[in-house]
Amino acid sequence: MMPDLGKYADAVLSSYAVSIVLILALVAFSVMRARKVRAQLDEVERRSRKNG
Amino acid sequence: MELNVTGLSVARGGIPVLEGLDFTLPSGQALILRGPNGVGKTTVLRTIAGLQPPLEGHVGLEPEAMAYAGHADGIKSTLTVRENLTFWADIFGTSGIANALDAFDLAALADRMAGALSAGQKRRLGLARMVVTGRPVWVLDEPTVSLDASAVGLFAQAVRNHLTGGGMALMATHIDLGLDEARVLDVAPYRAKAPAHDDFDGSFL
Amino acid sequence: MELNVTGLSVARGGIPVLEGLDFTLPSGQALILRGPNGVGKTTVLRTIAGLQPPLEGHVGLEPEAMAYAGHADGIKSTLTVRENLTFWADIFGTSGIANALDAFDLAALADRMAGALSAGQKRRLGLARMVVTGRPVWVLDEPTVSLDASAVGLFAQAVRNHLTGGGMALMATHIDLGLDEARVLDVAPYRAKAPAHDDFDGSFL
Amino acid sequence: MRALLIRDIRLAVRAGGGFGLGLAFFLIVVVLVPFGVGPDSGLLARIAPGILWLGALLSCLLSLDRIFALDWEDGSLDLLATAPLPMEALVSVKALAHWLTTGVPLVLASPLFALLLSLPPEGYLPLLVSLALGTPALSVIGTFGAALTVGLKRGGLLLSLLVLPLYVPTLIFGAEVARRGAEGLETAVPLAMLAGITFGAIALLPFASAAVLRVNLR
Amino acid sequence: MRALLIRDIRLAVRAGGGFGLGLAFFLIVVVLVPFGVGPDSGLLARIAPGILWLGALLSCLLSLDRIFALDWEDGSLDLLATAPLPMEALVSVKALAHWLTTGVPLVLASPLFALLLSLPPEGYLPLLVSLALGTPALSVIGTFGAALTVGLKRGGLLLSLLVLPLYVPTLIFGAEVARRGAEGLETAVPLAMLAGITFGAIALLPFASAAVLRVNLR
Amino acid sequence: MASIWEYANPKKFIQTTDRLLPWLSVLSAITLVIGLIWGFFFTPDDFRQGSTVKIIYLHVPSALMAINAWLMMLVASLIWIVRRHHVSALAARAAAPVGAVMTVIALATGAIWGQPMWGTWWAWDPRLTSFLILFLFYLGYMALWAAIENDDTAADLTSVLCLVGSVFALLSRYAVNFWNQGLHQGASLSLDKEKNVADVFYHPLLFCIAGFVLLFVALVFLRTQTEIRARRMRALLARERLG
Ligand code: HEM
Ligand SMILES: Nc1ncnc2c1ncn2[C@@H]1O[C@H](COP(=O)(O)OP(=O)(O)OP(=O)(O)O)[C@@H](O)[C@H]1O
Ligand SMILES: Nc1ncnc2c1ncn2[C@@H]1O[C@H](COP(=O)(O)OP(=O)(O)OP(=O)(O)O)[C@@H](O)[C@H]1O
Ligand SMILES: [Mg+2]
Ligand SMILES: [Mg+2]
Repeated sequence: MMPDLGKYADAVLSSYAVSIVLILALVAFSVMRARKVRAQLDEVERRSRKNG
Repeated sequence: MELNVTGLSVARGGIPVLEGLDFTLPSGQALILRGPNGVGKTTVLRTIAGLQPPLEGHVGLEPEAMAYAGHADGIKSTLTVRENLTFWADIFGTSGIANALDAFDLAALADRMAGALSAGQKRRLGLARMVVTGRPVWVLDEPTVSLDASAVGLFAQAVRNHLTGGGMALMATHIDLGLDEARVLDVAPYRAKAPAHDDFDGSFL
Repeated sequence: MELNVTGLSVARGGIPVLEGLDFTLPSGQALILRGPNGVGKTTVLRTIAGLQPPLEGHVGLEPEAMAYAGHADGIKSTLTVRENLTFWADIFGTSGIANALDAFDLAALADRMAGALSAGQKRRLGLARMVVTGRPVWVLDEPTVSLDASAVGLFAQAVRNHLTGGGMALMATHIDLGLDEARVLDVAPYRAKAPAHDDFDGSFL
Repeated sequence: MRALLIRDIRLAVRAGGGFGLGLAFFLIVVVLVPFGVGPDSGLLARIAPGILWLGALLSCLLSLDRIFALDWEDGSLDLLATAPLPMEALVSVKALAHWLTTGVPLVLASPLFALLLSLPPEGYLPLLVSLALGTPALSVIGTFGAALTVGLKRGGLLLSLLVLPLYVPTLIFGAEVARRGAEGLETAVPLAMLAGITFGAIALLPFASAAVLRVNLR
Repeated sequence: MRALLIRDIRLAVRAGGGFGLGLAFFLIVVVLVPFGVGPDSGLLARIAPGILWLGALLSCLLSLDRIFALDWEDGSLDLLATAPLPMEALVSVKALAHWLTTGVPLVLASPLFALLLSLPPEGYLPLLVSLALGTPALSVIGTFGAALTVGLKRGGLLLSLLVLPLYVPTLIFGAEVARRGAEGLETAVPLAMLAGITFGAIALLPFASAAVLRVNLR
Repeated sequence: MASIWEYANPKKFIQTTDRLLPWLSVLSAITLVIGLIWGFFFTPDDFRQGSTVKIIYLHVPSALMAINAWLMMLVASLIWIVRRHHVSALAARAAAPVGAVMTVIALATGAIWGQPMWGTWWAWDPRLTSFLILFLFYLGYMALWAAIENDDTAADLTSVLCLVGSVFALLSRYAVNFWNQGLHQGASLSLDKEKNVADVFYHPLLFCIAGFVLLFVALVFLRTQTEIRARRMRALLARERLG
């Protein structure tokens, strides 16, 4: 199944690895920050609704 | 000519501090803003002087009519007193710093580096700048800080001369300025209330 | 423990400004220096606090016993009020900033960036630093500048607590500090006379 | 405006000789390079034009934060903003003052430093011309950067981070002129480009700087 | 002392990311060099070690004035002077904070930048070692310079002027190590010298800095 | 159909994007997977470049997105300057890191590609160089956002920087071209001349490009939401101080 990449295997594989890692990292970071901020905002909203 | 402030609301660091301020200051009169620390006097003065935009309401006169002197009074410590004043005189296109010098009797210090002045002497220099601007409206934030009794007297005298010349003076202070004829406005009642909770519009409340 | 100042002469920028100052400040008492602008109060205070050497005479106590607060009060605008105070508490090895905070009721502002304080609030923070130093002698230059009436009250109260704790306070001011029990010393009489012209004793004066 | 110019220059000179320092920094950078890359004079001669341009650029960069920061800290900038002179004039004068106190000395001194890096003789004129033509752009662009970072405490580093990419075209064409000149090649094209950049910057950037400054002052 | 260290680092980070900026400046200097001297990678490879060392040195230099100037302006320094910690400790902590916020990132990032200047592979290790060994010296020496110029408004340029000559030995040996390494030569001797300089500076300079600072504060 | 400026209202924007986001993310994931798997497993080697052509499926899309992200920021900045819609300013802010990462990917894959093809990790080829410069612009832009605490000020300053920066980025592009004639391929996706990439490589490449575009849009939506919420939170906290 794995295609034969010949003598350039490491080049191709490493570039795929690097790119995919970077993309996943970016996505993960964005999602996590989104979650965090959302939670914080809800918290603050509740508080500030409670007291005026 | 008079200064009409109508429905003025001011904000500092994105937070409204004072709301709905109304007053008129006819020429030849002085108005003193009072209020506890942090109520927003400095903010109001900066807004009126055109150094920051008002949140609402408007100020009758253009910034071009105002001369502002705040806590930091734009003195270059590596220039002499005379050089400092002359510079501002040139910038504002007025001529002669002589009367400014003796209005705050700085004549003796005229050739001293401004950096070599005591706190009160610096302050006097900062105030002398007002005279050379030749602007009708003086906006002064705590003008007499670290001035001694006689210097406060000089200041009061300078303001009176300015008023009799048809000028206006708007000041914020916690201590006596020696200007008993001036109207006093306590800004504490105008404290901003928290805005309505749910306007999630562009300005994010 | 008491502070004995004997025959103190101080110079600023190479020029003697005050001569032959003598006074003693027993523990539990406060002394207020008064005098016209530029007479040399700040210079005296800086000398006593050990920030500059005296010209003659000497100061009874080591600089290690003093805590000095001048016009610039060492506040980092990018740190919060709490961070600022905690830092100084750590440096001076005292514990807890709680009482300092409510001595100048800064509790409400504790987590505000110091850069986002009004003039008076900054000043209060600067004074709160005195409390955390835990030093016996407070040396304060114009401490109540731009403080409102109630804040001045807080200050007076804080000083009284410090005195009853056996501390001492040495202050220079032009305005009322609300400390009527404090002794007042007018330094004007000690003005340095222009030195005789014919003494070429190496000091080039 | 003349008042402002004179005062700025005076301040630059008083504050420990604004003139001298930029120069000295330039000198030192030039002196350090051989220590870094080794004494081989053939090599030095090849990199001389580039290094000289870089040195000029850096020592110009180092004085950028003076342009507004001081006036900001002591409140002069607030007062100048309300003073009767348009913001565009203000920033232009500032840029001019900066060029007079930094750029001009650099240009005048460059031949001396070229000597240290054993620049071939035919390279001197192009170097001078390119610097004389390029440094105004550096000052104007730098003023824009300074206006962007005014009020940020010790914005110095951020300032250089923002400004350096903007310096790239100027540097490329300037150094190209100098290098080609040193190799005795045709320099008309890059020279034209350099002139274009400079005059373009002088003509347009002050408006951007003024706008940015207004934002920063409110 | 820990309090001071933490606070300094915190300030560096708060002030618009003290860390990142030094790096960015380094990067930009490295990027600008080819624009100056031309794209020929053979030439670049030859000057790479020197340029990298120069870049590190300059971006370290640019952040020196932060060390004391801010504390001086707002009076903290006066207060620290009367505080119960010896002046020597103070300056050492300051130097350490500066190294942690500037030197360390530079060292870690240098291989990446070496790539841009096509440094030959065998040059990487020597470069890393020499920088890791040399940057502490840069910080300590820089602290001394900062102590000398404290209180001079915008002493920045003067500071670099005083410091750069002091940097020369460090630069020479550091770059020498890197260059020899890149050419596959023996590096033991310059390395030893570099180590000597660094440890000497760390051991002795703080006393000088403290003395100078005391003078400046009264 | 109401005017698109409605979406400049934060609430409306969040509602809409909340509905779109799931679909977008799924779609982009699918296209990406298809494109990459197709490209990686089911394409022949290039006669000249051997198996390294497979890198093109990451390299070109990322390169394109790196440029397009900056263009999008430019447009958003213009909108902010002209119409002062906070959302567009925040969108520009949200897009910057994504664009920066894309640039890094293009640089990294390119560098890795360069090793076998040109025998060097890095050459000062015009296109490579101008990408490096683009990266610097991203850095500066983000640093400026980070350095200013007042949001509106930051928005104004960064948008002006974006405008001026774009001009100088273009200038640098020409300067660099003039400065060094490179070894890099010319653009082959341009429509004017017939393409020089065979269909076998071309079709999966299109998928990958589509995937990257979708991914970019999804990320920008998500991050813009985050920025909006963060800003509202700051506002609320400030409001509590008025109490
Ligand atoms: C760090 C190094 C590199 C960078 C920054 C870079 C950047 C770019 C850019 C900006 C594009 C334009 C995309 C487009 O407009 O279509 C591109 C396309 C391309 N690059 Fe690179 N590149 C690099 C190295 C390489 C290398 C080493 C190779 C292979 C020898 C390569 C092969 C290609 C190919 C085949 C294209 C597609 C050409 C086209 O259809 O436009 N690149 N690269
Ligand atoms: N940069 C800032 N960001 C946020 N809030 C600020 C900022 N600067 C000041 N404030 C707050 O705005 C309020 C008004 O400040 P202002 O300086 O106008 O008060 P003031 O009346 O001048 O006080 P003082 O009498 O002490 O000078 C204060 O509560 C202060 O805490
Ligand atoms: N750096 C300096 N060089 C020379 N003279 C100076 C310097 N700084 C202050 N002076 C002078 O020294 C004298 C004393 O200054 P000092 O600040 O001690 O006065 P002060 O009593 O504190 O005045 P104030 O009440 O205004 O604060 C003043 O006349 C001042 O002009
Ligand atoms: Mg105030
Ligand atoms: Mg004083």
